[in-house]
Amino acid sequence: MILKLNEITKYFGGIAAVEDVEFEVKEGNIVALIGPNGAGKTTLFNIITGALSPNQGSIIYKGKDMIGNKPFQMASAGITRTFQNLQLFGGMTVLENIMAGAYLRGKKGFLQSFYTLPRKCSEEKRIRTEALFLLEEIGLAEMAELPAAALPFGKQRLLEIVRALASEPSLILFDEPAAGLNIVETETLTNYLKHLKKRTSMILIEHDMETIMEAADRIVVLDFGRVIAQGTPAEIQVNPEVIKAYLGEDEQIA
Amino acid sequence: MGEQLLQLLFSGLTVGSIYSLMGLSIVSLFNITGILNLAQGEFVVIGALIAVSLCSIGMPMIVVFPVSILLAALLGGLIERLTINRARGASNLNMLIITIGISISLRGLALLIWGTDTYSLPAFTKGGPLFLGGAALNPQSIWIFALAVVNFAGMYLFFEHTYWGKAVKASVNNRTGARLQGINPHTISLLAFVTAGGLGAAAGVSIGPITMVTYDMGFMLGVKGFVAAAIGGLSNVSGAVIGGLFLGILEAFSSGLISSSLKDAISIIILILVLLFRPEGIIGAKRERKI
Amino acid sequence: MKKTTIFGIIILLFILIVSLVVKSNYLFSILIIIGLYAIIVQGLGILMGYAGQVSFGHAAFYGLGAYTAAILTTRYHWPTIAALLAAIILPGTIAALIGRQTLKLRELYLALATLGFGILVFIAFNEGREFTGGPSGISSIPFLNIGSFAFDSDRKFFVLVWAVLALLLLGINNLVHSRTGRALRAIRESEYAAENAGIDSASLKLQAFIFSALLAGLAGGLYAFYITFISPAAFSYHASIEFVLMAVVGGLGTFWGPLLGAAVIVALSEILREVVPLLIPGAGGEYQIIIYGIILILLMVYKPEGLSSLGAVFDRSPKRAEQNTNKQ
Amino acid sequence: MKKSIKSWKFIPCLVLLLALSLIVGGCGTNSQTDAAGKEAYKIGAVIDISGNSSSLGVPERDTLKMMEEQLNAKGGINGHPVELEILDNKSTEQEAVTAVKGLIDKGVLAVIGCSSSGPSMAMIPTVQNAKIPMISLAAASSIVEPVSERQWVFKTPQSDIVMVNKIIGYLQSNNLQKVAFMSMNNSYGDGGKKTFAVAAKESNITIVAEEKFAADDKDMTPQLTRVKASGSQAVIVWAIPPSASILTKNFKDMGLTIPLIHSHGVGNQNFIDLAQGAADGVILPIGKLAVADQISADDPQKKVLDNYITDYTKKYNSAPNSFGGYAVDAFNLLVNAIEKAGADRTAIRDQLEKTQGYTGISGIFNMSAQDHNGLKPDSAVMVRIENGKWKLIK
Repeated sequence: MILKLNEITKYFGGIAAVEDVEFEVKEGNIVALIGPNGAGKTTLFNIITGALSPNQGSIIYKGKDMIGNKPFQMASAGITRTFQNLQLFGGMTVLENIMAGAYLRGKKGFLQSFYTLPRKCSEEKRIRTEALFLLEEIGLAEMAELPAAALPFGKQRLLEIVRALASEPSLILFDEPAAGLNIVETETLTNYLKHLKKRTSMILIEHDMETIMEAADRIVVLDFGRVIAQGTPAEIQVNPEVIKAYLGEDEQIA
Repeated sequence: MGEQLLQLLFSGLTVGSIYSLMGLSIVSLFNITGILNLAQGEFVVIGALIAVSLCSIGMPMIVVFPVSILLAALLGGLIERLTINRARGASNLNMLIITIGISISLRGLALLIWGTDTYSLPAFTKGGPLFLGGAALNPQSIWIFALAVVNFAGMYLFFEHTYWGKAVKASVNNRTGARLQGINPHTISLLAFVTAGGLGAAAGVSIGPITMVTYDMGFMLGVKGFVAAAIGGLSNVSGAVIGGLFLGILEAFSSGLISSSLKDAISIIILILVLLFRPEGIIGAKRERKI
Repeated sequence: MKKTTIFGIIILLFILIVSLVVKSNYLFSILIIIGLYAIIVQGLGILMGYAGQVSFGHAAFYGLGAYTAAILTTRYHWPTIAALLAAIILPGTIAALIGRQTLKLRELYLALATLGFGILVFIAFNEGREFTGGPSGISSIPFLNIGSFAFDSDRKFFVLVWAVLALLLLGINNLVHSRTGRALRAIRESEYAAENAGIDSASLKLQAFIFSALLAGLAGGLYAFYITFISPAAFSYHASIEFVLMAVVGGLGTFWGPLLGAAVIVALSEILREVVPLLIPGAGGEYQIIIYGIILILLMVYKPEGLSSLGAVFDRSPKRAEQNTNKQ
Repeated sequence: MKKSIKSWKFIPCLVLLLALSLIVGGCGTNSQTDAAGKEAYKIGAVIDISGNSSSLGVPERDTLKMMEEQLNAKGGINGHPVELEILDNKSTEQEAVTAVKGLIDKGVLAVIGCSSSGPSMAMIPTVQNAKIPMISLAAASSIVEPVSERQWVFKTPQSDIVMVNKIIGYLQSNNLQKVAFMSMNNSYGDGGKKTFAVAAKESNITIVAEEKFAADDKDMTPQLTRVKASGSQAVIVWAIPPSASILTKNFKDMGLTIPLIHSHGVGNQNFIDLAQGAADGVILPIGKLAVADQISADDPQKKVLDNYITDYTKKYNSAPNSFGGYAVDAFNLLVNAIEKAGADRTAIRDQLEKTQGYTGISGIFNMSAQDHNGLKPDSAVMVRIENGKWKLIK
């Protein structure tokens, strides 16, 4: 088990955005977090990555309680994320985005950076090679020198995913990675996520049911900040409460 | 001792009203356009210098006052069209630098037309100082204070109690939304600068009799105005007035009771403390910062 | 051949040729001033262009450097080179002390706070009579010397300042393209995303702030050893604003921006001084100021990304400025 | 790394720097000769035309231009026309240094300037090194002292001590022993304060209150409130307008009745106009220029003063002030020295040092190897302002 949430609760102005949320992520698993808009999914992501601190509860990651850590400390512990509204480093090149994402893979500080020629630096070479490898894997290698902002939207989504991967985290939080992608792109993404299971555990917020059913090992359903169900895709698919609360009467799972 | 304190209070209120006037203009422009105008002090100077010229050709003060306001307002509008309007969508920093450019150019213009001499303006009402409780009070101080109050009341009513005022304030954060409400941000920006020019001149003409007018005094006035505005919370009209008065009184009392050489240091330290610990201003309610 | 090598050769050639060919002390002094300002603006450029933090108080660090060098040599008779070292370290230390709190502020609030800091230090220069000589300043500062070699002519000082500048350019080029440089740019682009990549943005911003203060202190120390007289007037907030202008005019986040900005602003005022009277007979400083202001406005209106973008027609990272303004 | 440095980008940069060097370098080479073929004598001036001290610099520039025209109309120096180049230092030290280096490159024989103390001090190392005579128009005595380190530097305004002694004399003759001293927080006020403190101690005058204000302060009531409470018998103020005028108005408004003594910094009509009547009763030491109409006809300076006033008023339509007077003296001292020495900087310096009995606007100059100012206390007079006019205190 890599991550365990206990009784996570967060209030905004007296209203609970998430309440008593508990679930676990097993190593190498993809856990999908689903629920209607405003169910508290992104808030939960913000809590897990340290951007928000919960009013109560604990985040046990690799056996340690992580409450009170800032996002960069969470990242160095091995938890990274992507964003629903893309947060690429738009003015930097695609390659630089990945290399910046691999920040934790290097050690050189401010002063050392100042007096070392980057091309004489083995660390720099290694990070560059690794970054190029990651880009190649997802088919962005020939765009390495383009500014990230110049990529088409779908590629930007991919780039952000690769950037999160570059630090070699043990847990990645994906916030609606398939939003805005076309059918072909979504399929590529789904396959890629499955492929990533060898390297890392994942939590996935997604509305695209096809992706979820295909990729997720477990599903956690949130509604009004509470976990109303969790289980395997097959279990969730037939859970009456979920169908009632989330999927609605008229929507069918394909 | 009581007389001395009263005297310091009068001095503080006089200077404080001047700072409030500066702070008010800065805050109103900031509220409307989101631009921190570093050239506001120059508007004041140009307005006052126009009045100096008008007075010198024999116009009575009652005519000089509105005419200078009108001319300075026109200048404000012209500047907006020539600079700010052409730089739509520039970043905050770039806008700030454009206003620095405006301030430099206006200072040069003032130097060119009026030279380096210091001028004074006639007081609105004749007669010597009033003595209240043994402390002297210059009648012009009362005028300045009154102008600050009128300005404040006008802005407060506009921003807080009219539909347009609220809409305009909201349009800073949301340009599209503003357009939907039928507000054209470019027109608003023009009007804001016209107002800033006019307010500047009004301030200039009324403070002139006390502060005198030199082509290069604008920047310092502007800086004091910022400090006043920042102490008051930067986007808050009542904050600017209170910030200005607070700053003026603080300066008067610290130079009158502690040391005249530490006066500026004390007010800057207060500024920094406010920025660090109460960025919403000394009176503002705690809330999330947007900027 | 690697670009860095070419760059090194070009700049060395430039220093060599200028120092051999130029005879005019005036030209040297202009180049020295450009060099000193470029050193400050390099640091400010890292802070503003990469870490995305504005400072309207860098004249304070510049002044602290100058006063440290002046006081240690004239009052305590330190060797000049040791005093120069202290002139770098002291502003850096002060930046470290005030930085963490100050850098929590954003944009306009940060601008006001740094402006306030600058004014405070300026007041200290004026009031610390015992040490600083008050408004009358400190005179008879010795020339910088290393052993028996003194930098006592404009030519020697030019070589020194530009050699320092060249090393800095090289170092900053390293920095910008290193792990740290990428992290700094990442913070500017999206602080939140940078944090999620494990970048400690508060600490890096602080380091950039300290770095820029070190460079301003270095320039200040060199200035004191060059002019050999200092008074508070040179370190007022006007100077701070001028430095920000140089950084922005040159182009933020670009390699040549700081040098270009410093050169253009200094050269502009010198050229206007020579040219304006030719265009408008009898014209004095008045026109210079107006023209200077207008050029500044035009530049910001039509070239908001700075002058170095003029040379970057073929640059493969276009739309940088657009990106920045579109970000929320 | 392959696109880290775009070395071609250095080219515009380099071009710009070289263009700059050509522009500024090129300006230094032209040298005019007049019809008679005698080469022009070049003199440089670095003046605070814009910036903080512009109110000093502008009348100085105007005066220098007028002097140059007059001299050349009379045929120059020994038939050589004089070419005076005036540069603006924007009241900054750094610009003063670059400007003076530019002038030296252009081969000037001597330099006049600057208007204020800071920029003057900043120029000193450069002129000392280049061995160029310099005549400063700023008052601080540290500009010419110690002379051993300032062989090439002279100045025309009276040193603070001249004025301070006048004031001390006035205080003593009126039996005023407890005084308050107020000064502007800049090098002018600072210089006055230091000099007065020393002189007052020697004359057993106690300073019971010491107050400062910034040049751009808008209200000095708080400082005056402290002065009022201090029980001083007179107030001495070391400042220039507009702050000096504001202070005077505040003083009057507060109903203070003790003598108000200003420095020569307010020695122009502007001060009186700005104070709008409040200046009446103010006492100050001043050069004779302001009261030229009142000094006796047999005063040796009378004619010089009258001439300058007439010429300046005719050309610029306003009365000259003492700052312009400093420029007159600097220009004339230099012309006299060049007349004797020719185009030789060392000889010019020697001649300047030997100046004896030159009757100028600020007084009669007698320089020596120990004194590069050369003015005695009799170069100033005490005046009282009455009905908006200077009135000589006999």
